[in-house]
Amino acid sequence: METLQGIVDNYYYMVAIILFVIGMYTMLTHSNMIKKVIAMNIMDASVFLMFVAVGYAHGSQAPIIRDNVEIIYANPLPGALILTGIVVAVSVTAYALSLVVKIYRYYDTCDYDEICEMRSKE
Amino acid sequence: MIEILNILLLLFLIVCAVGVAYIRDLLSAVILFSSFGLIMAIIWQQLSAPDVAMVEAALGTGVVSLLLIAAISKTRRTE
Amino acid sequence: MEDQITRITSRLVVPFIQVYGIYIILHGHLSPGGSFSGGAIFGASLVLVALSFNLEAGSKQIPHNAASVLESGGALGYLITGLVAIALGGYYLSNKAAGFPMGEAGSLFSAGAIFIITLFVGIKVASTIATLFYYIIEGEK
Amino acid sequence: MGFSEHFPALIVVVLFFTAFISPLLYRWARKLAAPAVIAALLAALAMVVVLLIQVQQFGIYYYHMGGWPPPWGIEFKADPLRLYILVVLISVSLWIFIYALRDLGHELKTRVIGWYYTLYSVLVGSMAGIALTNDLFNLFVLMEICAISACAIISIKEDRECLEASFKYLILSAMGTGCFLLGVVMLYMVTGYLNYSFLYQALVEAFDFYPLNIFTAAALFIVAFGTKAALFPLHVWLPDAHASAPSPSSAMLSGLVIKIYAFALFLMFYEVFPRVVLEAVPLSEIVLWLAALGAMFGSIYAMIQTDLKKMLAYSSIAQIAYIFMGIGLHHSLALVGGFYHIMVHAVTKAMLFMVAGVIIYSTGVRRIDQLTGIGKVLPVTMVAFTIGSASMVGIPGTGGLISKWYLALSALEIGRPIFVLVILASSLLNAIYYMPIVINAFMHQDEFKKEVKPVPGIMQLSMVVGMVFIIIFGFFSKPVVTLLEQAAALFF
Amino acid sequence: MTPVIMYSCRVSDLFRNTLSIVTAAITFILTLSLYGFVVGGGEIQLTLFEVLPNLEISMRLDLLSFCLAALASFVWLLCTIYSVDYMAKEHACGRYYPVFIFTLGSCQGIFFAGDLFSLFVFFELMSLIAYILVIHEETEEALKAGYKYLVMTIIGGLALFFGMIIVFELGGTVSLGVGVILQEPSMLALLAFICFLIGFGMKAGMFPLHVWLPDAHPVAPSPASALLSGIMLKTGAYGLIRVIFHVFSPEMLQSVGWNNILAVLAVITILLGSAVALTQTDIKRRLAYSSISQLGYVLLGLSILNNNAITGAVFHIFSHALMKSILFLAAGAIIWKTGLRVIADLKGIGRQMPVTMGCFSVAALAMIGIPPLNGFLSKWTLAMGALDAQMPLYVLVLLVSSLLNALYYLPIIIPAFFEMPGDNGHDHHDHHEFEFNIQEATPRMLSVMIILALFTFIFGLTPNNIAFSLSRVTAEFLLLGGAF
Repeated sequence: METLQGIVDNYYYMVAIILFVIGMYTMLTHSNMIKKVIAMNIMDASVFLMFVAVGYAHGSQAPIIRDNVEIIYANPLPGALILTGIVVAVSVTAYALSLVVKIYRYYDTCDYDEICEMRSKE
Repeated sequence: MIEILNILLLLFLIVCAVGVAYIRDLLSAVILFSSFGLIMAIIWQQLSAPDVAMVEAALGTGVVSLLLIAAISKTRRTE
Repeated sequence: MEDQITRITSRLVVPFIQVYGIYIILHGHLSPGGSFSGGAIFGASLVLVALSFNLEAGSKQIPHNAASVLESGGALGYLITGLVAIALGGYYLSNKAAGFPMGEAGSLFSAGAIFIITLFVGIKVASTIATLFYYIIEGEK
Repeated sequence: MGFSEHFPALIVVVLFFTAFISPLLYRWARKLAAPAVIAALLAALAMVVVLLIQVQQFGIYYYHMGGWPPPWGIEFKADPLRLYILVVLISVSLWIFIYALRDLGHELKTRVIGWYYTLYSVLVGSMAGIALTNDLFNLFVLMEICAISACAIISIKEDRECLEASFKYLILSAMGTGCFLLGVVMLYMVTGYLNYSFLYQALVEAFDFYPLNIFTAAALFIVAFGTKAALFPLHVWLPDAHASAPSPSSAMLSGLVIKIYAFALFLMFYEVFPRVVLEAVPLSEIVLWLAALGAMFGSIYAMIQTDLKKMLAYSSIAQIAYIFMGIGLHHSLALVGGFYHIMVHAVTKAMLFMVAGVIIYSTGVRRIDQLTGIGKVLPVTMVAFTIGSASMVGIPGTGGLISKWYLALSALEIGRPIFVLVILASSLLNAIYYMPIVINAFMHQDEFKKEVKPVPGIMQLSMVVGMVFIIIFGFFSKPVVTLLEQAAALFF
Repeated sequence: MTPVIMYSCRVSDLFRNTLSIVTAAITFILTLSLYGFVVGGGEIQLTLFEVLPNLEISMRLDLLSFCLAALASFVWLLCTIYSVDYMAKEHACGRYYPVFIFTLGSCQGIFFAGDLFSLFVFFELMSLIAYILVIHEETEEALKAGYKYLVMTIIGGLALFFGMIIVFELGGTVSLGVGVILQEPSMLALLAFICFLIGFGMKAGMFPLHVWLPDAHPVAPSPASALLSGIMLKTGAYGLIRVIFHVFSPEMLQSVGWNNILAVLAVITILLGSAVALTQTDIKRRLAYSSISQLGYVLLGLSILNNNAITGAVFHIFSHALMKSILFLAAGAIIWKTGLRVIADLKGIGRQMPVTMGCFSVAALAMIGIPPLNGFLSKWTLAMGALDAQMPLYVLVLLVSSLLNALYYLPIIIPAFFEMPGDNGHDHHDHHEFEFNIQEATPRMLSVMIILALFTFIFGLTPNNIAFSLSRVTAEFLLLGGAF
């Protein structure tokens, strides 16, 4: 019962972990490269979700300076970090996609297994 | 009330992620993924991280989907 | 993609998107947003032009050479701003301590070096996104 | 300390600066681009040396980015061990770069060479950052930069193998960084810090309340860094990536990049996780056994390769395992051995890849069985190969012996002679696959059949430098070892 | 210091022949010049530099080092002289001579090593350099043998390394001659002992590790085989002596009975080497197997660990070096002149090459242990040692082995002198060649063999000759724990 309560209390974390697992599973098992790239993004997003959830205090507000200084702010640090993280993830994605396009030009396929087969035949 | 919304959004996230994993049409997968990103942005807004939400909406959803679509247009649409 | 409606719409919308992007870049330290999102929006507007007209028009709007120069320039500007802070006697990238002029909290020019830095990063992000898009769509570079 | 107080940041900044300026230079003043990179590397090296001297005088030094104190700001830390890594990193990359100047023109299209300079400087800069940083998130960002630039210097060659290999590398390293970031979040969740020093203290308390989180984080770190540094079962990306890349890139990747991740794992184990955590679960044991397996299997795989560069790549897996062993043995002598091996292997493997590069440049041969009699036409190259392989095997008089000596000594010190056996068996296997190449190159009746292009002077010079250093490491290791012993003493 | 100079004598250029002879001669003279000093009981410990803390390259000079270094440089000098003619036919002399001298340098380095680490370094250096000598001919066969040799060498080197690390770990130092390093028997110490046994035993051709030897020795050029058999095998024995007396102590070894391991292996080595030698048809292979069995004597002497036995062992190092050098050089001369390697073809060759075969017979007789020759003296002393240790079984082993020696040497000598070539008429071409083309080897080669043969006589005839007394003193010196 306690475990269940723990799960309910931390549902953000649980969802993040589930997403992480889905992302990783897709990334490692699917042979299509574009699928792999999308899955990579899902995986990253799930970690970011978890990170932001860590910084969130119940009922807190966005950390923007207003006249009223009494309110609880959410921890701004994870937000700032996630920003960087997203940018990094996007750049990795962009690079991966450019690789995919180039690979397609050489092999005429986006499927990793097919490429491996072609290479082993050589 | 807001809790329930959050939980619904989270469930929707999971559905999107699973959908991405199982759909064989890549373009649909990309669209699902961008809706995944948008929901994520809403969740972050809910978690009082508006600037993250904004970046996610612009970069994570907009640019990544754009690039993905561009890549798909250059390659093959189905898996 | 040679469609009249999209052309006219994008011709109408693009300036607003660009202004909005610049706004977000400049107000990054006051309201949610900042150089990354603003730069992405700006870059997206360029991509939109390219998509709705054709690639040549897009290339005219932001030539490849200029894009790559801007990319390097944006990053360099960021690094140099950081170095200026050292020259002024602070730590690397330090802001107030290095004596950058700070304005009223809440006004546009209130953040010293942050302002300059976001500007540079915005340029960098916008040009990078455009370059990446061309890179993937054109293939040959 | 004056101006030099900014050096930790400047080391990284100067490299990134060069990175972004070199495409511009390449566009407008092509002749200046390469000298600019060399100058930046030299400047960075000078700064590291100055810092090292100062750190030895005044003790460990922290640098706060933007003047923000930790735990909020990014903190760079300058301690002897990190600076030692930096010295190795920057000097070896300078050396490889000088070699690359000639080799690149042969392997790459002229158009992309400017970008190669950029990527090269970014790679070195991010590695320097990984070594210096004292902040987990900063580490994450730098790791991603490092991963992208490392992939890019493989894929810049634009042939099929390179592209495919770098995609594999990219996906696996994305998985690695994903795991790493998840681990970071776990730690942040229970402590609220990202700074190593703060984490170290906070984890002692947090360990009582959230042991599970911390274990998970540690396990994720092992997976993450294990993937990036090619720890045995996670090494699948390495052979393709290292073998297909242009030779200077292979030298860089095998020589330095994987070491940096091993070093990062070391920092996790010694600066982030307190001893109570490591003693509660046998994490070091896991690393140790994986390393032992890697040392054996890497060598065994290397034996069955027919491609020279592939063989060298598999040999890297075996050699990196020694470094992991140095981390996992958890003893000061083992650290000395492991870190000495970082230096020795960086130089040796870089030189061996240079040799492979020269052979490909000059004759176009990649297959091991076609190298028969090559020693007579490329004497300097093959002598370099001989010395390099001697160091891999651990023949006395080369650097390889010293690191093995320390590793074996510490394995005995903690009463586990089995690892000495592993080291020795792995050395034997090394001998079995390196020696035949040397023998066939020099001592075979058959003449070398292929046409041979003359080797440029600068390439030969680089190889000679490598040889000299390997011998120096073998005989005059005392200053380095003393430095390492001091540095290792900080952790025990 | 002398050893340093020796070590640095590595030269190769146009005058290489002269130069290498001169170098070898200088080495020999310099070594001899230390004689007075050493006999006076002097010892020198000299640290060149520290490689690691407590781990240095150092030099040490004492009686044992002197004996072996003098022997080595002497044989080397003669072999170099011999090579000048022998190698005239061969290719790649530019490689051969420097390597030859370099091997001498590292060999001297082994004998003068002041601690286990430098011993190990020089040992590895010598083994690896000698590899080039082994495969000098570059034939397929040579390469194969060389590969085997190399792998075994590396295994041995790693075992030594392991042993050394254990010693360093347990004792904190690897210096030789500072007294006994390992006092207490323990599991690890046993492991170290076995490792040293493997490492040095491999070099000395001890029984289970001898497999490389019969392949490697025959394929090398003859002067090189002479050195491989004559001197380099001895470095293994030398290493074992050092380990037994300086790292462990004889008392300790005897008390826990580890020396029995060595003894058993030595006995097997002796018998097996002799027995297998019988079955060989190639002359150099037969000699190589004979080397294995002879080294067994030395190891046996070491395992008995009393005064007479050690004296015998050390003296056998001397005598075997001389005898085996002669044998290989003579065999080399025959091959050089005739190209014949198979023993059955050598009938009647004693008539064409009387001096060569004369020397060969002297050495072979010495091997068998015919009384006036030095082989007898060493065997006699060994037997005395065995009897002192109440081990008549070993005497039996020695006798059996001598018998076997006789069985495989006499069939070479007797037909060579007393049968006509081609008696069984199996090849007329041979006959032809024998009649017209065979002459005596060149004077230089002959003189070398004669000098060695003379020494064999001298050492055998005068029981109180210099080598024997040196061995005697050395044995006492060692048993006293390295201090007078």
